Amino acid sequence: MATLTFKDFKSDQEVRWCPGCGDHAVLAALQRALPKVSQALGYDKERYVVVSGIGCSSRLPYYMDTYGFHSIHGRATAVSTGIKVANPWLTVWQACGDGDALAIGGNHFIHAIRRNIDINIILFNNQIYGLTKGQYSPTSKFGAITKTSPYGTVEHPFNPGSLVLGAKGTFFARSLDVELKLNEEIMTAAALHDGCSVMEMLTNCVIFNDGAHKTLSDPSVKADHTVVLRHGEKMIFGKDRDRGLIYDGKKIRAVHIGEGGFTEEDILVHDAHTDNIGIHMALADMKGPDYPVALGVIRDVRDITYDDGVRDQVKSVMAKAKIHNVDELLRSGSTWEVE
Amino acid sequence: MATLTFKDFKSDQEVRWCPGCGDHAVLAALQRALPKVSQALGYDKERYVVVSGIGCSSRLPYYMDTYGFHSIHGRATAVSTGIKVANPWLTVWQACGDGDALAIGGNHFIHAIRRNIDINIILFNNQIYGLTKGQYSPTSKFGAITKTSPYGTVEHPFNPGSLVLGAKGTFFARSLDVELKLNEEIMTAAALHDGCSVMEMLTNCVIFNDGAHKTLSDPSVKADHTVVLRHGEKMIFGKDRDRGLIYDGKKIRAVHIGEGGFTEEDILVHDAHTDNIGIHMALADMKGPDYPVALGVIRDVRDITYDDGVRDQVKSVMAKAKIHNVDELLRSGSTWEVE
Amino acid sequence: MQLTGSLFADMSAIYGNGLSTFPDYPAEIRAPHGTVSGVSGFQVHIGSGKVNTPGDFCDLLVAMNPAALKANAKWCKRHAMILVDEDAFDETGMKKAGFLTDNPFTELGVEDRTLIVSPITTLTKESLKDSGMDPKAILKCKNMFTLGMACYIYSRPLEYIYSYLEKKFAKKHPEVIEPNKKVLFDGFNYASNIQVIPNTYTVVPEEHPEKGTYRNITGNQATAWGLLAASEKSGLPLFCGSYPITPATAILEELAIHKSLGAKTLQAEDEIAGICTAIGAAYAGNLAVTTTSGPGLSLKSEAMGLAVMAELPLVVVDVQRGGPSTGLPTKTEQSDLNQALFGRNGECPMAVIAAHSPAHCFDAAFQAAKIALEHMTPVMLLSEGFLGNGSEPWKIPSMKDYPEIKPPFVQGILPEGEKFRPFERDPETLVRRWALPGQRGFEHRVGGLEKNHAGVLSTDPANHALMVAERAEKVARIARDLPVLTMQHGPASGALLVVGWGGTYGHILTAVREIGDAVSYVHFDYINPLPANTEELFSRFGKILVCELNSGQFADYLRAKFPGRDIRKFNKVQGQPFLVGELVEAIQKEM
Amino acid sequence: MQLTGSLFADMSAIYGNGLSTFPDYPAEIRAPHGTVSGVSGFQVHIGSGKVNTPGDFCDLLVAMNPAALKANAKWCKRHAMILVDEDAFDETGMKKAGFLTDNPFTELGVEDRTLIVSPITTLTKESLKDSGMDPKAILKCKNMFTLGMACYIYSRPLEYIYSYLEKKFAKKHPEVIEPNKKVLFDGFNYASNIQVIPNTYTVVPEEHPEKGTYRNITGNQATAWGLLAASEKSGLPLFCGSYPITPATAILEELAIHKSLGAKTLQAEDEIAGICTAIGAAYAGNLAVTTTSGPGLSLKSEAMGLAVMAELPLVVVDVQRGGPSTGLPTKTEQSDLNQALFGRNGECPMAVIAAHSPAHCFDAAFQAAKIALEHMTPVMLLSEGFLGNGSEPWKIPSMKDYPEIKPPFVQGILPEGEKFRPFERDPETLVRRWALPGQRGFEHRVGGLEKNHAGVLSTDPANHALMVAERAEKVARIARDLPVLTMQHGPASGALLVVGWGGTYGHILTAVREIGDAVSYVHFDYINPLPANTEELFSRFGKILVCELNSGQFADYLRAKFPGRDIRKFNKVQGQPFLVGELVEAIQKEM
Ligand SMILES: Cc1ncc(C[n+]2csc(CCOP(=O)(O)OP(=O)(O)O)c2C)c(N)n1
Ligand SMILES: Cc1ncc(C[n+]2csc(CCOP(=O)(O)OP(=O)(O)O)c2C)c(N)n1
Ligand code: SF4
Ligand code: SF4
Ligand SMILES: [Mg+2]
Ligand SMILES: [Mg+2]
Repeated sequence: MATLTFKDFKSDQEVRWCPGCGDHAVLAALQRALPKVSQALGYDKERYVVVSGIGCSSRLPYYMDTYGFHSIHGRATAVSTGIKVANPWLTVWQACGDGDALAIGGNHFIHAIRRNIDINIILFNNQIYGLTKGQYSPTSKFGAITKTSPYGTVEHPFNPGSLVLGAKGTFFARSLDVELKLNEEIMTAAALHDGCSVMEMLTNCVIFNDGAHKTLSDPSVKADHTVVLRHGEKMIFGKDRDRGLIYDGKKIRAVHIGEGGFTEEDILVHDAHTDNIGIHMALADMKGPDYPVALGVIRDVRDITYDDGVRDQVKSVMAKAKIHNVDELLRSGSTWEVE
Repeated sequence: MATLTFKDFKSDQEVRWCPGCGDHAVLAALQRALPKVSQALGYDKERYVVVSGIGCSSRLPYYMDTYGFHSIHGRATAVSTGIKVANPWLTVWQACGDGDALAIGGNHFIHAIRRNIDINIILFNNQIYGLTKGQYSPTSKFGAITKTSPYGTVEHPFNPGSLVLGAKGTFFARSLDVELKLNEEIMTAAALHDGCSVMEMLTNCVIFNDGAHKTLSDPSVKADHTVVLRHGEKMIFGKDRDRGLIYDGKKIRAVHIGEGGFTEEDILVHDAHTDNIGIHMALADMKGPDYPVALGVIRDVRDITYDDGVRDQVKSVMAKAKIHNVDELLRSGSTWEVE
Repeated sequence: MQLTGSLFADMSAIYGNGLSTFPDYPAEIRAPHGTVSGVSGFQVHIGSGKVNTPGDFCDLLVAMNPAALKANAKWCKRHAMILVDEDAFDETGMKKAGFLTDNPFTELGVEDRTLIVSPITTLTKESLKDSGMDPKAILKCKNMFTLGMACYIYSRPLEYIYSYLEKKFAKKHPEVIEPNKKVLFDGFNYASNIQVIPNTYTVVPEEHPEKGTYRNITGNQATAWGLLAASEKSGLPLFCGSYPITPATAILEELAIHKSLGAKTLQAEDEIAGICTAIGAAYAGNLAVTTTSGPGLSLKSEAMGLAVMAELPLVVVDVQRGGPSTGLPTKTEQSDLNQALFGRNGECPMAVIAAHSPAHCFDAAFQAAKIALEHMTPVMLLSEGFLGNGSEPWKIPSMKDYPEIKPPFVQGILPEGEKFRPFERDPETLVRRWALPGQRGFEHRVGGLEKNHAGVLSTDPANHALMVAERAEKVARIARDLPVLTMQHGPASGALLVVGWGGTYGHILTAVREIGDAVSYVHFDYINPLPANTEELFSRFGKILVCELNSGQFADYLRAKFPGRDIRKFNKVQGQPFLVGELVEAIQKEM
Repeated sequence: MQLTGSLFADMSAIYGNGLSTFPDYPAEIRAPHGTVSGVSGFQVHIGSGKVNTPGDFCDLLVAMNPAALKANAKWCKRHAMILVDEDAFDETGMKKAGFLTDNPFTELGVEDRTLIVSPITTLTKESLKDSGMDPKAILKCKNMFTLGMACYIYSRPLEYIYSYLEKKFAKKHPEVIEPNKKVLFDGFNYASNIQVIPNTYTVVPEEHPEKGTYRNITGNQATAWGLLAASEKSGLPLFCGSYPITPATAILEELAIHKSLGAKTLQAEDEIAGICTAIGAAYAGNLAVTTTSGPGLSLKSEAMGLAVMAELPLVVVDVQRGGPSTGLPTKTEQSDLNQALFGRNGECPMAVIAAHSPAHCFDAAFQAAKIALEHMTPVMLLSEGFLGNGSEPWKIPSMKDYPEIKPPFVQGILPEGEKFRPFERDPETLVRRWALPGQRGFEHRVGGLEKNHAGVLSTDPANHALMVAERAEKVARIARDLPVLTMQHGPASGALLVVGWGGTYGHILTAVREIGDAVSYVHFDYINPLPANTEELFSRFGKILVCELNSGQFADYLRAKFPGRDIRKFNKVQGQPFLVGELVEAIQKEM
């Protein structure tokens, strides 16, 4: 196996996202993560298939020098599923927008998660429909003023993390476009996870929803508004790393270390591998002003994957079967002779 | 307003479910609950619209002497949404199967929940496709042997409760077909809830999945396998009402009262109205052998409803508007005269 | 009744009769017993030679209750026998079926048929009273008693059923074998004992011209098996992504059984996921299939467009049922043809082929897969509820007589620095080459946006025009690989040509044979493209009468293709197959 | 450019010119600046009288960079002027656009046109150097400078633009008003100062025959407004359930603004939810609408069948774009006609009507709603990207001149004990009556399964045949309410009749006028049912030539309807409107 570099994953197609669009950074992180993944797992480049739906973010396959499928709006997850079940040896990455995955594609999304099919889904969440020029999406904030909501939306957004967990997700991570290093880390973890990995990337659409994630990305305040979770590490955050998350009997709470009698001892240690879905749900659900938003790998648990299940069942049935080819099939059951 | 009785809700159509099908009992509970709801809320019969998709359970509208829409497979929730938004004065009830609501209709289901549209969804969960004669559904148990899974399924089922909560549901209740009284209670609570109410009814398909919920419905064991939750009451269960649920720091646990130092004092009191989604998630997720399955109204919280939001926005825009009719509209903006 | 009917059919087939069956059942799982709408029927037509239809009218009607009698009495021939269970004709039964008088036979105008009114329930109970079975189980044996009577009437030996019962119950319920045999035997004897049965039939098996091994097969089973055969012949694993829907579900169910042949089935969350997983599987190199019926086909419209655009091989099976919308799910129709041909946005040509009998579903499915894989295109296979659920005896073919399937895989490796051009075409067939993910150096992207031959996005007007034309021409050139039309009946030219397609084959054939050589008949298995000699063949006739189970969709399609031809229509949209009689009449009207 | 173009258009309209515009933009939001595929264009055609097309070839091409020049040079007339920003023609710019030589004009073969090569960027910077604006903002004013130049060339006073700028920026950015005025003025003056501009045009406004108040309107806006008008005239609130999709989104966006007229818009989770919420809203008594483009229409197929079966009023708007599949989202085409007519399972007739110009979308939408509500049927309104995005001046009508819309509501109350029969029909129109939930005593159920007149489920063959026939006939009888076809051009009989439908109207009209009276032309706004006199009108001509932007779908439809007529095709599938020139040529070939 040749050693791959990020250049190997760059296609010859011009990148057509707007200058300043957050998608550029996510693409870069992916092109940097895949060589590492390849190294770790012994994958050649031709084993990668990048699938997408329709949307700005779904243009990603053109920019990756891999096998790619730019399918139709909302259906990437179903296409990915078919590819993976048809040939589990392939490693499938998927790019999709918040509209693509959670509006029109919502059903395939939750079912792929439920089945725990081993694909890696990057959800570009810019909280807007980019490609169609600025309508609200299922993640747009309540009251968002957009082209189709000139007086503000009157509907609650999904929290993709909650939805993933509600659908029995085995892997969920969250990050921001600008967090290049964290994103590489998350993508690598997703690749190593056997099952359906969902990576929510909060991206900035400079044209139609500029600054949607500003409080989380602005270097001057982001440390107070986000907590980066890593398995086995304490949930500490804040510019001065003096804040943390504790469990106060029934709920998670954000506290200042050293205040109100809380010491570093009390701060929770992140367990991404626990079965306890209640705590992952609570972490995924956190938002300001009372809580920091959780970034990093929030949940990463093992379970049987669908593609393995299908493959193993075919194998085991084949091993026991009495019918080995179509001629035998045609002659099985009741037949009679005409002489 | 005339006082309505259950007979008023019975149509003249022959009920065509198989003898012994659990759907009969759910229908009966609904026909008993609606007169009470009508009494409580002052609804006349003509305000009810019963909507369904396709499936055995979706035949329900024919058996109700109300306005009814037997739509297409999976789309009941979207049709209900349209009805409620078009005329919020109507009260919309919806019947759908586990396949109808969670397979083909999964997307509309989670979006209606997210939007918190004020409709009442009865989810008939027999963990099988009845009408098409016995294929597995998204709630069939892992390994279920059905017509399309002769060697057992290899996919995890949804827990409808978790999915509802993951989609930001404001009302979720669970019960069994045979629990007539509890079902009336739940349906009444759902009617009183302003927002999207999901009632999961575990029903028995005598033909294709007989006994799927036996451990929960069999009078000899059900008290040990289920806990009926009621807001403000302790979570006690068991044939001798000697078991209960406690919080052991991070998780819910089922204990015997009087054993291991646990007294009735320690038993949790159910709070259906708390915002804390973590605990509702944990309760909805409970299953044997370690836990009883939770029945009753698990979550019932208030939030803005979509239909109110739409109506109020239209009203407020109208109040402020400068354009009051189409003639004015046509003449708004830049125009010029030809003389 | 369904089981009893198919047992009788199987037995007749083994005995050497030609036969055709047609189960007709209500939409409810257990429709309310005893009501007319709840009647479940099973039609068996046997004959000495090949039988092409399940028959219009019957010689023997078995009605287990008044509702069954009411629903079916009109199908009895003048000299038919009607066999009923007297015990079921009590007050409740008569009322449920909506009879207004006491005498159902007079009320229905069939009092002059040969009526055999036997207390079948009582007799069955009597027969089994010492069997130790519980009363409910005993009641279920009524049908077996009746089958025994039918065996007597048609002079059928009971041995086949005996051995069937032994095989079926040997493992799980050996205790019921003897009682069932007994009740069957008692029914047979009872029929021979009572003097009311005037005549017994003997349908003597013809000397079959074709020797070989035979079996009964339903259309859905044959479809599944034909696809498995194509999987074997192409060396590509079968992938079927589907969502259950009547009357197509049995194909998915049948494939799910045959994991031993490497078939993977994915029961998707909906029809869109069904086809999209199949498209993914096609991209990854499997023989990809999705199966459905009308409403499901509607949902697949958009994704079929994707398959057309990505030029991937895919078989879409539509087992048509009564429409529109949910329509009449358990009834048969040919009304999805327009949708198959035109139901997609944009200029979106797909190959369309149709099966003409239950057993022919095997070859049609094989052909569909072969065309898809060799021409890199989605192919629609139209079946019908009538075919899918119906059955006929089939001489089992040998796989060595079937052709290999050779997809246009890329060969070798690309020269250094050269890029794979995924939409470059074979100059003869206009087919693109197929590179599977996992092959080094052939990385490329496909998708739903218009592209040029290099696979690069393009909105260039000339490129679009070219690609639209090439996609259409690629499908048109499939005709070069297809058999030409041959006459099914009658002279090669003349005043009137009858045209059919799909599952009406048997009925039309029977009808034109009845009429004789004054009329000719040709049947289309290939709808798009049409066989190469269609125009020439049409030109040899004065008038063309297209008979189909819709409002004239194929006729309109032909009119558009062959303007100037005198193309007429005979249509039926009742959720039911043609009757031979009505066809004869319609054809004669045009003569 | 889009803004500059529409400003110029508005100004010309107010000045009294006839005009037609056509924005043509790439699929990317901010396509890579400077590349040929990233060019965004805006075509404006002005004339003294009514202008019917945005024009094939141009008199003035404004190219702000080399790529824009490369993409559009071929559209320049022999004596055209080409205005370019010299500053953009540096090495980088030339390379990005893929020029191989130094001289773009020679390379493109347009060196003989009138070339105006001005350092627009530099001049703009210069003009605004004291404005206090930041450099980025200054650069954006380039277009305004160019507009100033264009105003000089076409002898346009600047006042209109001044007042536009004042209105637009008064509240939010009053500080930019003056700089913009300045740069516009400087551009105008610069053009008048340089001696290279040989001639200025004056397109004198014609004496408009029709007095009145005019406005510019795009097709999508007109569609939205036509629906609002129907809402007002029927007294039913408008409900629009849609999912965004290019080029239809603007209709949803426009309706969302007009909540003040009681319009409710629901941006659904997908197209299926869009139509299904609309069907629910229709059942509840709103004027229900769903808007989409090709791929979205595919997804709505199944639910359209439900609306047909439930016989509910519904308007489905399809703003067609280039297909198949995702195709060419920002380009125009007429290739969804087949899908509109046939893209549903079963026998599933829907009324189909088509708009023929941007302003006509208003009347077409109004008509669509009126037919839906009065005939209790879903109606498909076909628009096109070319119409939806294009604009034209429109004499503003008065709502009092529009007819009332009267849905067939049930009247009064039912006699005690009587049940409402939802599918009983008016004997004349075959339309069923409409009872809205909330009305006491009219409780009934609708749905997708076949029912009888009483609304009770039925699989009875005769009932199904009857209902299929009645649903078809109900739609056919809409023709009784429709205007008959009238000649757009030419004698009422003759050798050649040109036929068009939809957005090709302006181009075909211009072409036949160019040819003269030797050819006749008729245009179809109503596709299903066809106007009552279609057959008779066709019979007066020897040949019929159908011109359309697809592979011949309307022609095939007509061939099926009128067998024996000599119906020919002229087609273009390039994602672009016809050129008048190519139409003239094609028509003359048939003469
Ligand atoms: C069936 C269908 N419906 C609608 C569209 C139009 N469409 C394309 S992308 C898109 C949404 C884009 O938003 P998102 O998925 O969030 O991606 P982003 O552009 O923001 O990255 C829509 C509505 C389409 N192409 N196909
Ligand atoms: C578009 C479409 N796809 C598939 C079907 C076939 N179908 C009807 S009901 C059903 C599932 C029934 O299961 P469920 O929703 O659980 O209802 P149940 O019968 O168990 O009450 C299916 C697959 C259909 N009618 N329409
Ligand atoms: S429109 Fe928004 S999401 Fe799309 S490319 Fe531009 S910045 Fe990115
Ligand atoms: S098949 Fe099952 S779900 Fe359907 S009616 Fe019968 S018992 Fe009920
Ligand atoms: Mg987005
Ligand atoms: Mg079910």
